[in-house]
Amino acid sequence: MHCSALANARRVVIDKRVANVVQAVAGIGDGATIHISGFGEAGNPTELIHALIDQGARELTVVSNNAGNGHLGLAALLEAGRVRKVICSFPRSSHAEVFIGLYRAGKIELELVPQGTLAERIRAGGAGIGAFYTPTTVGTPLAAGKEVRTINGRDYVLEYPIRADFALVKAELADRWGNLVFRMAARNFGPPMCMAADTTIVQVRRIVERGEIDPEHVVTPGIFVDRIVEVAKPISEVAVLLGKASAP
Amino acid sequence: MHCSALANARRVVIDKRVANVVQAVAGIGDGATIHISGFGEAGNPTELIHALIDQGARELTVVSNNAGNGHLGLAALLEAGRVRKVICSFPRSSHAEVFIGLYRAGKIELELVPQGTLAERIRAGGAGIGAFYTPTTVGTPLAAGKEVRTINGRDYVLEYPIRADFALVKAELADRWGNLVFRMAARNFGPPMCMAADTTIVQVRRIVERGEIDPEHVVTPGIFVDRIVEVAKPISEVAVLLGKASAP
Amino acid sequence: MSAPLTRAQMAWRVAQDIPNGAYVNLGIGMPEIVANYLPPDREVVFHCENGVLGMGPMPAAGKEDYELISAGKRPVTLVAGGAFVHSADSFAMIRGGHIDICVLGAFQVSVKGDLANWSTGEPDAVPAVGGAMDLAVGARRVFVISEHCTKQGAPKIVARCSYPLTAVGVVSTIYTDLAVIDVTNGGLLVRELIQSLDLADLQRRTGAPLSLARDWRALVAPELP
Amino acid sequence: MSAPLTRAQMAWRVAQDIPNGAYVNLGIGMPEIVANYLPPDREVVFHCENGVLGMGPMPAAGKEDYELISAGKRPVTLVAGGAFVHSADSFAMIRGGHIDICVLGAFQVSVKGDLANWSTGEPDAVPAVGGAMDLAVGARRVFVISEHCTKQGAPKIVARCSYPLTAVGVVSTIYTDLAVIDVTNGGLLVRELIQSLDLADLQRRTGAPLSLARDWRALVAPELP
Repeated sequence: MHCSALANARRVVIDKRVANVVQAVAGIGDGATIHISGFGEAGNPTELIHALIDQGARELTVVSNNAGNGHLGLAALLEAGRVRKVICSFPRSSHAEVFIGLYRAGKIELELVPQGTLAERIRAGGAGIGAFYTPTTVGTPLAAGKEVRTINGRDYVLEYPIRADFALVKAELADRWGNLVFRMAARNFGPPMCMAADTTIVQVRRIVERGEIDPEHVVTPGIFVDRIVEVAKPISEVAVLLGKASAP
Repeated sequence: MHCSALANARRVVIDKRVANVVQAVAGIGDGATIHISGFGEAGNPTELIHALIDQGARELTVVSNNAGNGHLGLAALLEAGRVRKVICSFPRSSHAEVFIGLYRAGKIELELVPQGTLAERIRAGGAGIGAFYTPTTVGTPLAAGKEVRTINGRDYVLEYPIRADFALVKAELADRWGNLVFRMAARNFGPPMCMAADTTIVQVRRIVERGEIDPEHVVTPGIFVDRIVEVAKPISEVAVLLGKASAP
Repeated sequence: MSAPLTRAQMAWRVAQDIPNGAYVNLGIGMPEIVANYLPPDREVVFHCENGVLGMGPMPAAGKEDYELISAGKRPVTLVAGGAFVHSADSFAMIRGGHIDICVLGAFQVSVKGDLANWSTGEPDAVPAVGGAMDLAVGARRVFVISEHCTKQGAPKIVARCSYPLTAVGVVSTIYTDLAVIDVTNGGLLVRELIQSLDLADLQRRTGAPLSLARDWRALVAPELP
Repeated sequence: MSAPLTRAQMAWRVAQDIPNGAYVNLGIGMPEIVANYLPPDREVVFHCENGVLGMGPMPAAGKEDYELISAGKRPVTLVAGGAFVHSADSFAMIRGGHIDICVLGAFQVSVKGDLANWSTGEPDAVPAVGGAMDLAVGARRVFVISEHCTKQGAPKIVARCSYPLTAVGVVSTIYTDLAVIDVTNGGLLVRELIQSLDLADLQRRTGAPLSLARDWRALVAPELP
């Protein structure tokens, strides 16, 4: 705030493309908090996660709706022992055996957050909201220890924002300014997560020319995006789970 | 909550079209709180407002970013003496003489809300948030009497949602389910206001067939919309102000 | 007919109470099949909390797209007039009271409408809640669809839930294989009952006091595959 | 050259400090003309709080569209790569710290970076704040552009603002017709000064203590129409 030296501005030139997933995940340090988009098998940035496994960062805190499927993507990151804590709403999916094993062995910490509260806490982190009151969890074990306030006769629980050092997100198209569109239900946590990280890294099926995405159709404007990388044919986790494709 | 009588469900058939602006504003009662979209001259539902003037409701509370321009739309509603209170961020526009006259004469109440807090309070009203903490207004006269809380070393002011009985909104296209797209900067307060009213009434330039709006491009889904009316050639307030068109 | 309803018949019965024009969220499991029994003249919009508004039927075999899935993570389709939104907006719909009806399964429902459906509280269970708590507090009406008793014969409708709560005082109506019961300020009101039981029979299978609605009817459902 | 800067020159000076790639919001009035003086090799994205990201230059005469306006309600254009968002999302950008630089006018700036720019507090004034308070607290850096003194010659840079505050401790740098001054934890630091004044001259026109940066430079600007 109190410095006019402008050389270290976050964005030097507005070309957010990087050449490959290795460059995309550069700089993620041990102990980082990372948003990972996706719901079930839709919207998971699997190639970015595998690049992160190769990159080697440890002691991560991962914020994601689920806790991985099979042995790919987030499940593989967990299996590699890189994650200290998971903040999620539903870690007990049908193919969540990696997380479940680690959890039962006491090798991973879990913060369970209702899905809507998770989405809103992430949005709050991106929107500069200091905290908010939600009716969700009132009277349940998940409100234990939290401030409850009665507003207009209804009880609400106080919840705080969740920001991350990095967001790993999958989208459909991007231009070099980082404008994004998503595809169907793969949109899910991508847009709020893009808003709520110091560095937002997005893999997209295709990078298009600036101006090709209609300004009325942009879902996540480039202001929320730092790095984009093209992964033309991302792996389908479900195809691997169903035995229709093999893991990378 | 405790009744299985289903006859009085809010939406009986999903055809939200009404024939004209008179039907669109039916049922707005004295004392109602009304969201009115628009910023400057972009996005004002001028034809709906004039129908409301003809309809006759009084003692209204109006929530809108500005407080009317010239003698049209919201300014005309104010001039007709129908509005008890305005909740807005910038009532002192270059053509706001009607509001300014009423305010100086002590004939209208003003709640001044910073524009971002106004948008967020409306969104909170639509999203079921009980209250939220914002850094805006800390240390200023607009925080007077409000709760301040320090969160992670930063001060925030507690703000409450703003819901309305009715929202009057202008959009570009709608289908019969009420899905909306907007046009350029006329989008502004429309989407959050659609979410935050018991009855949301939208005028659009054109009603299209269901399915014509790409599901990826819908800005406000029909779930937030109750009535739509086609106004093919809405008046341009600025054209009237500039003397290029005449008032209705 | 007098036997307890099958799961398909329970889903059918719930479907009859979904009015034209409703925005409806169907929970994972038995609630999902409610969509199959919607009367064909009804226009209802199904919401999935992962951001699908206007969920349509399952795709034809071979046409599955795993980027178009339900909250239960099954491939679905989108109807004309549907829309995709992100998770924060999807839960704004839920928490903001825009979903008219949510149909949820239950481990227990209390006489006050408390719902327990996310955890049996076993110490070694991996906790998982998903969107259940948001749906339970946010939907205008919460319909519970559930067998009347557990497999062991214990009542699921109880004076006070022993399992961890999902939400407090939210359930509107309980649809079981034996009865349709409204949760009212005056207690549990039986609106429909299968013909082979009387109220005393139902009361013996229920952990909280029941009363019979003055206009109660027989709970009947068509034969369904 | 040694005269005080013209308004165009002040805007030019601010423009030089906007780095490539910045997301920038220009307040209403003098800040708006900063865009005219951006070096042509810079790619900067201008944000308007009414939901325009990627504001371009004014349209050609006759091409105005009053649904594409700036926060100052003037017709503008959109550059390739721009986007439209609604007001809640637009202020999420602002409040969430996504705007790198906001340029605002000022009635007063205090030695601690407090800003007063929305109200003179006169009893009969119609209060209006718009987006100023959100921008002042939300932007990563707040640049103030303002004449050094009022028309009556009173200092606008003061020990403590007497006008109602817009925000507390937010101003990074003050660009006046006489100097460029950083607001630092150690006080007001003069980084540039027009050649016809020395620090003592500037101090006489300023209501709070100034110190001169070790690497201070002459404030010079090209002749501009």
